[in-house]
Amino acid sequence: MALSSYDAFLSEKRQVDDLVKKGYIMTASKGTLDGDVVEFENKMTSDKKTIRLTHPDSRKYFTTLYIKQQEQMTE
Amino acid sequence: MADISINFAGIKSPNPYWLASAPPTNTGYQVQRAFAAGWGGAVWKTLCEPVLNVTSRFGGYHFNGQRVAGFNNIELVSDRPIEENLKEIYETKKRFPDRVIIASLMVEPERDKWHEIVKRVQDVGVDGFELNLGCPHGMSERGMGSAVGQHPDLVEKSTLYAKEVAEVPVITKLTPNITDITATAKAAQRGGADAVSMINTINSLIGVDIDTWSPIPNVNGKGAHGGYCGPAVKPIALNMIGECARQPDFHIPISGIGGISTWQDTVEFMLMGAGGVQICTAAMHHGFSIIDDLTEGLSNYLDDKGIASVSQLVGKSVEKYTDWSNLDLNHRIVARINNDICINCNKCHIACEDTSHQCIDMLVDENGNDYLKVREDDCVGCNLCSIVCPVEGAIDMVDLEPAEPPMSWNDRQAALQVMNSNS
Amino acid sequence: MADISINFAGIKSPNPYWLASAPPTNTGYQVQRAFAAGWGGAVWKTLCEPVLNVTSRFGGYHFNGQRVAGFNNIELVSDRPIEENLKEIYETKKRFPDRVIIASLMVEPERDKWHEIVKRVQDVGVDGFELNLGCPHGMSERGMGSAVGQHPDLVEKSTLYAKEVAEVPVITKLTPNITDITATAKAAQRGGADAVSMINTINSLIGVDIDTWSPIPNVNGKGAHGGYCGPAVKPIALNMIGECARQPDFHIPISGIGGISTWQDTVEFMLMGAGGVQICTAAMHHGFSIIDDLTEGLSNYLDDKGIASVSQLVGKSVEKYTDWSNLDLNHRIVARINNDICINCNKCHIACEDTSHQCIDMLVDENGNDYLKVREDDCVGCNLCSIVCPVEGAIDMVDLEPAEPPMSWNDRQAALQVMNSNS
Amino acid sequence: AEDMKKNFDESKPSFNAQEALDEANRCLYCYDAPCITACPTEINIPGFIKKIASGNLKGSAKTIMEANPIGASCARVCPTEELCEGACVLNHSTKPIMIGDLQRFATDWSIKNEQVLFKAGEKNGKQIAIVGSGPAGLSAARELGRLGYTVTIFEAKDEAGGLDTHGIVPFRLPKDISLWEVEQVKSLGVDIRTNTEVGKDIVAEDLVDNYDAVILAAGMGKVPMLGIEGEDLAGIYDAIDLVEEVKNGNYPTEFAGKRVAVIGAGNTAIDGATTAVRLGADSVKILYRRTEVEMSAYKFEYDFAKQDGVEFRWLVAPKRLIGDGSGHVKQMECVRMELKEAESDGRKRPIEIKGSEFLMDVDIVIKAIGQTRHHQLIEAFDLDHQGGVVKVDPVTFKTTEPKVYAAGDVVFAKGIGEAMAVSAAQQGKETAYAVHQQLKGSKEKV
Amino acid sequence: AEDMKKNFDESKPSFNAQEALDEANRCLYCYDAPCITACPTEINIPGFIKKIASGNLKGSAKTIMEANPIGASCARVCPTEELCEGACVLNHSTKPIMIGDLQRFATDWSIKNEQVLFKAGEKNGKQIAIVGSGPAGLSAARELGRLGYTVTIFEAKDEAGGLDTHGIVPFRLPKDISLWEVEQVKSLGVDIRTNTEVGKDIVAEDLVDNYDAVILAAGMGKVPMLGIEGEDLAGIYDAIDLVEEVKNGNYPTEFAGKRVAVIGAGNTAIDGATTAVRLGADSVKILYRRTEVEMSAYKFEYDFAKQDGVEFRWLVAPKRLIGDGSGHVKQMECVRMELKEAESDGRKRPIEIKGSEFLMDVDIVIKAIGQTRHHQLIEAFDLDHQGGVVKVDPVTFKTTEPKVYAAGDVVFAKGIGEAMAVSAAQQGKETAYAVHQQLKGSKEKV
Ligand SMILES: Cc1cc2nc3c(=O)[nH]c(=O)nc-3n(C[C@H](O)[C@H](O)[C@H](O)COP(=O)(O)OP(=O)(O)OC[C@H]3O[C@@H](n4cnc5c(N)ncnc54)[C@H](O)[C@@H]3O)c2cc1C
Ligand SMILES: Cc1cc2nc3c(=O)[nH]c(=O)nc-3n(C[C@H](O)[C@H](O)[C@H](O)COP(=O)(O)OP(=O)(O)OC[C@H]3O[C@@H](n4cnc5c(N)ncnc54)[C@H](O)[C@@H]3O)c2cc1C
Ligand SMILES: Cc1cc2nc3c(=O)[nH]c(=O)nc-3n(C[C@H](O)[C@H](O)[C@H](O)COP(=O)(O)O)c2cc1C
Ligand SMILES: Cc1cc2nc3c(=O)[nH]c(=O)nc-3n(C[C@H](O)[C@H](O)[C@H](O)COP(=O)(O)O)c2cc1C
Ligand code: SF4
Ligand code: SF4
Ligand code: SF4
Ligand code: SF4
Ligand code: SF4
Ligand code: SF4
Ligand code: SF4
Ligand code: SF4
Repeated sequence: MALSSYDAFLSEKRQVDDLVKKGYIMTASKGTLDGDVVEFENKMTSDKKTIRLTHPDSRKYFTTLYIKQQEQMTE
Repeated sequence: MADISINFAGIKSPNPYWLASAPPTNTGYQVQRAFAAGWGGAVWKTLCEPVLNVTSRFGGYHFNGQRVAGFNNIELVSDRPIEENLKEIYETKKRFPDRVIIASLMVEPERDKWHEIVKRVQDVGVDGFELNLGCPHGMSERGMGSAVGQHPDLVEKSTLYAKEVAEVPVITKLTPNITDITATAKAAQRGGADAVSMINTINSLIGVDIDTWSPIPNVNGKGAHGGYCGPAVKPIALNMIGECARQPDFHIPISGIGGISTWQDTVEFMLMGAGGVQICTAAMHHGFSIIDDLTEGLSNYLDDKGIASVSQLVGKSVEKYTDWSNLDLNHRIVARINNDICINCNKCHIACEDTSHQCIDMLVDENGNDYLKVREDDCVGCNLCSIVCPVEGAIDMVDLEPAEPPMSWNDRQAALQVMNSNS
Repeated sequence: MADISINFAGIKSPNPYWLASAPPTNTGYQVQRAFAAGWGGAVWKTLCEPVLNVTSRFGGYHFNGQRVAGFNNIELVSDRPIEENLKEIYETKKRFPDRVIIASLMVEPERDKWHEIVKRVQDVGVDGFELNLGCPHGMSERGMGSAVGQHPDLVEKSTLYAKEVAEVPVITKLTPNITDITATAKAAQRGGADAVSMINTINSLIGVDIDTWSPIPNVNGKGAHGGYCGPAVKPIALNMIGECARQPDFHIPISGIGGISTWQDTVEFMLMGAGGVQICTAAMHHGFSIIDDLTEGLSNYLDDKGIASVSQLVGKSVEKYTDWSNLDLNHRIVARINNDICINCNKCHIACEDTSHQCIDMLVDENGNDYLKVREDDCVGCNLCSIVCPVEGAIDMVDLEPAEPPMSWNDRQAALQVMNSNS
Repeated sequence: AEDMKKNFDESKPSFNAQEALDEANRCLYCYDAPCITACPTEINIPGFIKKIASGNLKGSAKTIMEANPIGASCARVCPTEELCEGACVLNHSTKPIMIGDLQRFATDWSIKNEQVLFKAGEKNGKQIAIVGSGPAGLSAARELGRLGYTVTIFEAKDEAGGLDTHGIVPFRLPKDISLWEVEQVKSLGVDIRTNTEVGKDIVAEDLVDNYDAVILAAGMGKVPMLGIEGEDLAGIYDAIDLVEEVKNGNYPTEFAGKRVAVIGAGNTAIDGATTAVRLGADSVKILYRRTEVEMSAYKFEYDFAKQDGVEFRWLVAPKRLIGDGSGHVKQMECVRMELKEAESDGRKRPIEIKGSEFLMDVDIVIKAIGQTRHHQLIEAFDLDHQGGVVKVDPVTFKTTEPKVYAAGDVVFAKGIGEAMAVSAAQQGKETAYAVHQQLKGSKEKV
Repeated sequence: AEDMKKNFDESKPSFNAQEALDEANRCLYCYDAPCITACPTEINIPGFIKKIASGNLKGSAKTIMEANPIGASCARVCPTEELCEGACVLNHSTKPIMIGDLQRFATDWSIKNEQVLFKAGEKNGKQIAIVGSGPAGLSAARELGRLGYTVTIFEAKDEAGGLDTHGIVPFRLPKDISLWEVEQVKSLGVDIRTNTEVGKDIVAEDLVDNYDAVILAAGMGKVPMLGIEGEDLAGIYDAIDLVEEVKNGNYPTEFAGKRVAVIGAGNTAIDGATTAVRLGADSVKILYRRTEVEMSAYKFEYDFAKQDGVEFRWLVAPKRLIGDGSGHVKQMECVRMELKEAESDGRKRPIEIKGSEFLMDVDIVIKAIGQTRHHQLIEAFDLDHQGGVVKVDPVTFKTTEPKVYAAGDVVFAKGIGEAMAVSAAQQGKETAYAVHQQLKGSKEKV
């Protein structure tokens, strides 16, 4: 039986959630042959982090999250 | 009882069923038999400078013992002189004044040729014209049929020429053997067509005889590509109709053709934008009597749904037909197996295991009975298991409560653009 | 026992059966299962910048109770990062060195993009490349897939870019959603392709749910056109292959794809010019184990015919495939009913009466038994009766002794021209 | 008793949706289909089957019921091997379409979905009386109702439907099926006066005087007497009465563990014998004075009985019934027969073999040697008849009395196989058309 | 006699091409199909059916015969309802695939087209002796032949095939089918020495001494004695002998018009009874001391016998056979039985009801109460056994003697239903693999 790919998604999602919880926001992303490379920046600390998201669901997830953040900001 | 009559581009028909221009409408004898059986209309076998046909013309495509899933032909347009045809059209119309007769026409894309034939035919009193710009074989070598239909400019011109003299509605019949059918549909509209009809037949070769190594059908051992029609082409036709119907700048009615063999097909075509339908292969397979269930089934369906008139179906699903990039990426469905109904053939398991996402487990319960279960977290909702499942109702594809708000590819691209332009 | 191995454009495969690039070749796990079952090769699910897919992806087209006569999908190419795929390709090739792995690739038609991906992939050791220029939905919006494949110049360019760096054979996969596939086939040849493969899927909409009025499949109620494949598309694919194979200026091998589900289909495709075949839907329907009958049936067929190697089939019927205007107008066949075998269903009668040439009479013999008889003088040899006849052998289509020497439309035109120029 | 009731549940399972679809898809949809011709009511069989395949079940049921007002019952009781299915062209290539089962599937759908399939025609003011609400009477009434006639049926029993309701064993034809058909006819405004025996509760003359036409559709009567000694002993049953009992849910307890002999070898004998098996009899023998070849039960009935363990004794006739001390049958004297040259009806004549008498131990005897005729009723209408078989014009079903028609078993002559519900229904329809032909004409004259 | 021969023609018609195709197209081609698991030889059923559908008939037959060296016989004699067809998933939605009929279609094709399906393996120099050429012996030989062994079968009868050739009624399994299977095995170079009874024509020890392994596949023996008075009267038949007679084309004439009683209610009893019917008996009764529930005949056999008109008498046992003046049986004294608490094998014990004796007139009695065991032969090989059932390791089929294996009916223990050809075949195969496992190892050691 092939690996359960859901776990892979969860771990990538956790990375994104962790960063967001710590106050990072997404600043850029780039599609590559190996997935989406997403840049985060902590506006407080100016710390930058780059992660690569490979699972399709996490690649959906980060943009959904970004859209939600945008909407919150415009509210 | 629901009203199943239609008014298609101004042409009134007691029901939405017309025989397509093809062998069933070759003669007055046949069309009159069809009308007696209950068909609403007939598009006469294409009139043209009469052609010559080969013998051995058709090929059938059978699927797992069920005959005529598809059908192909290397027949051309009418091989009978126009005069005879006109006489019979006249007689038929006289005998069945409430039924629709459309004359299908084909000539080279030249103004006087179109003028001549249109004028001559409308004198006998037809309810409309259909311009055959789609015949995929034999005629194209002569600069007609699809040799015209594959060029938007020629489609536009031909339509225009016909319209210049036609006093009854003109329907331009489109060929599916084209990269983008909306281009020719719009060309027809530009040419002034009152409607379009689609699809004509698709280039095909039904098979090769594995003993003689000759194409099927063959003439003295040799074959040529023919036109494919019948149930197998329905999904192709349905898409072309939907694509045209959903063009914001396309407004004329569509006569739906291609693989229709049941009242259910009819409902689907009309929902996807057809104002009426035409049928050829189903009638050739079983004869004209199929009209009985076609009309009654449609009528019972409308009654069941409480819909007063069949016209109310037209185009109702068009707004649901869109570009892939507008579909919601966050929508989630998963497969769920009803173990009560499941007969444990394990087809879903092996389909998912070999060819999808390996998430249907074959398990044994505490009583030692086999059962199957979908690991929903890993299920991508592809539908494969439910398609291969032989038992109605054994697998449901279930909408999950959306975890996230809808986001289409277009939404996502827009958001990413914002994100990247901010940086 | 016959040799069923092939050498396709320099790629050696133990049998002519490759899995087409599609869900069955999505992962190493799957391809290894397929190889263990006996498949000769696999074209890996198209590698690309990984995409996102929607859930609810496939639709099945069932015909009279027989499932999956046709199949459609709104899935895109691989949604898995290339790195993972390459790792699995490497492992799979290591485990099954005698089997073929072809990497299917898709990028925008730009030189560096092609160079980057080709180089990166060939490092893991693949036997060849297939350029996916045909995916009919989702990718075209992004300037890939059929947005490339429908333009001969882009097909040529993409092929060229890939060839510039490829050290293994390059197969250009063509889309059938095009007016004339020979144009793109030749473009691929010009670009240096070692072979072409055809067909990819055909634009389609499998159906509309007549209760919810949503397209099938749908994502949150909305649908988009998908790609049609499975048995129903076989006649379309077979024609496209035949048309390309018979082009005098087209010389590279063709990998046949589209609706193949039996060894008999395989024989037909190879006779019509395919050097090997690819299969997707049949495997998705029944799993990888179908390879057993595919190979054994082919081998028994060759033994039966006394043919030593499957390669000897390739293209044997191509010379019999021609233009309609070369067919012999003087050839005559007629239907003949074997009353011993006939079960008197009268389907041939009604088909001929309603929709052909009214020449099958229903008669009663001296003992009061019903029988049917063709009036051969009136029979045009259309084949319809034999196609609708439910009983094998009840109707023979019989060649008549030709009354006149062969004359094709072209012969006739030439003769007429002489006649008229003489006057 | 609950258990006993189960024994009498319909024995053949109905098609499920998948089976129906599979079978419907097998049909070739023949043109001028021989199955249609073989059906006495000429149901458009390919038509109704195609509608099952297309999912138009209402249309399917309507196609059936239009041609055959008792189509739901017929789906269960027709000897289909001899009729529609026997004529199916697929007999010559694979196996015939299970037309009866498909017919049952479509009509069951319409029963379950409470569909009313037909509407009464606009009233034309004419009054018709029908005697008997069996297949013939109901069918005539249905057609006349649709044509605008005001129809009154007089029915002696307390429930309508004739033998479909009372006479055919419930494990082949449950009562509610027949009663649904009665309801369909009633929904056209037909007035069915049950518990009204013509000749007793109302005189024949009144009908002839007060109605524009009278249709006699009274069927046949009980099982006749055997005419042998001891026939009045306890333990002797009339097969038709016995079936009527069990159809009404009354299950005689005295069969359990007993040896039962059934006299006769037609439909009724089979029904009687298989009922006895279901009532718990230990052994059931059918005694027939001719052989397997001459018996009028159908092959499917014969097979069914054999599967039930019913035993057959050929060339045996009862001569005498012998009672025990308390007046209950305990033995039957039988005699062996041999077949001699053919009778007028073409069947060989059974002759006693002198001296071959023997005794058979029996606890119960079921008589099933045919049905009597309604001589009295027929004579009350003053109709010519031949041994109780009313004489009619074969096309118009007119009797020798001007306003009186007759259809169904009341005109069924012996020696031509078994009477069938489907034929009675067809005759009922044809009689209705004949009446209409006559009265429509008369109206024009007015 | 020609007419009589016709009576013994195969009773079930074979599928024609259309039927086979239709049925093959109905198969779902299940994954991990339960039908496969239910077949003792684990034929790849969806595999062979798919090959019928695709027109690869040779491949289909090969798939069958590969798993089951007597696949053509099994297609006819397997109790499919209990095995493959009983497990078909379509039992839960429509009706099971007729696997046996399809198997017959494919194997018949290969018989007709004179296909040789398998090739002998390269000779490995080892010699194997097999005693008995029935399903078990043939199957073992076929597999060993393919593995490269030199195989000699010793067969007491003059034709090989065991009960498939001699013991199963010709109207279910014609002899030539079994003989074709024998030919298939011979074509691998297997030497079958017919008319050679081990223990008589050749001694057991010789085999053990001269071969690398010996497989005992001698089946069971005749029907045992009833052990009651009068058993030596004329008119008493051993069912197995009777069947062997008719399989050889000899049709005893004395059955015509007679009353026949068959003792027992297993396979053999049914075969004996239906043979008697075909020989023209007037009435055939099967007498069994238990009831319908306990009888070991399969449902399809029971149904088949009932359709043939065979009558069943439950809870009856024979006590004495009574002759007429000339030494021919004319009556049988029977006694009624009742069932008491279960025996060790789980079946209820039948007990005589004192004083319930009664006489039954009979002209012929067929004994069919099981089969005796080859005690002598088994002891000649010095094997442990339990009442004639050779003790073997359930996996390796090794007996208690080092080089001797046993398979088939010779190891079949009572009380577990009926012995089946298909199980014997499977055991034969497994024994071959076990022998190979053993000898291949020994070679490595050398
Ligand atoms: C036991 C049995 C089994 C049968 N099985 C089958 C079968 O399997 N298949 C099949 O096709 N046919 C079968 N038949 C035959 C079939 O039932 C008859 O042919 C059919 O019912 C005849 O219809 P009918 O309308 O003529 O008469 P009936 O059904 O007999 O109806 C006559 C009606 O008239 C009423 N009536 C009689 N006298 C009067 C009166 N004086 N006043 C008012 N009402 C009166 C009766 O109460 C009855 O309701 C069977 C018959 C019997 C007896
Ligand atoms: C009447 C009857 C009907 C049956 N019907 C069915 C059925 O419908 N379906 C089913 O699956 N099974 C049926 N069976 C059972 C089936 O036939 C057996 O299970 C099967 O044949 C056993 O195979 P075998 O190879 O073990 O033995 P057998 O088939 O009995 O073969 C043993 C062989 O060994 C030979 N032999 C015996 N002793 C010696 C010796 N000393 N030297 C040399 N050769 C010897 C015999 O002559 C015989 O040829 C039936 C059996 C009987 C008796
Ligand atoms: C034998 C044959 C001949 C046909 N000839 C014509 C024709 O003369 N003119 C035309 O417009 N279409 C022609 N058609 C196409 C049909 O009108 C129709 O478009 C096509 O068959 C698809 O419908 P179907 O799937 O219901 O058959 C022909 C089709 C067939 C099968
Ligand atoms: C679900 C699905 C996904 C597919 N994805 C791809 C793909 O990624 N790349 C590609 O070249 N073809 C793709 N195809 C097309 C197949 O490779 C093949 O060309 C087509 O299915 C026709 O073959 P068939 O009739 O045997 O299925 C896909 C087909 C299906 C059904
Ligand atoms: S929907 Fe697709 S992924 Fe989900 S269980 Fe079914 S086959 Fe597997
Ligand atoms: S495919 Fe359907 S019936 Fe078969 S195991 Fe899966 S859920 Fe059950
Ligand atoms: S071949 Fe065509 S024209 Fe000739 S009999 Fe058949 S259907 Fe009629
Ligand atoms: S279609 Fe075939 S079987 Fe039917 S009547 Fe014609 S020849 Fe006979
Ligand atoms: S009514 Fe009877 S004979 Fe007629 S189709 Fe129905 S079952 Fe057949
Ligand atoms: S004869 Fe058979 S196949 Fe033909 S229409 Fe009637 S039921 Fe269908
Ligand atoms: S050998 Fe017997 S059990 Fe096995 S598949 Fe064949 S018929 Fe069924
Ligand atoms: S279980 Fe039935 S349907 Fe499934 S493979 Fe076996 S025979 Fe075919």
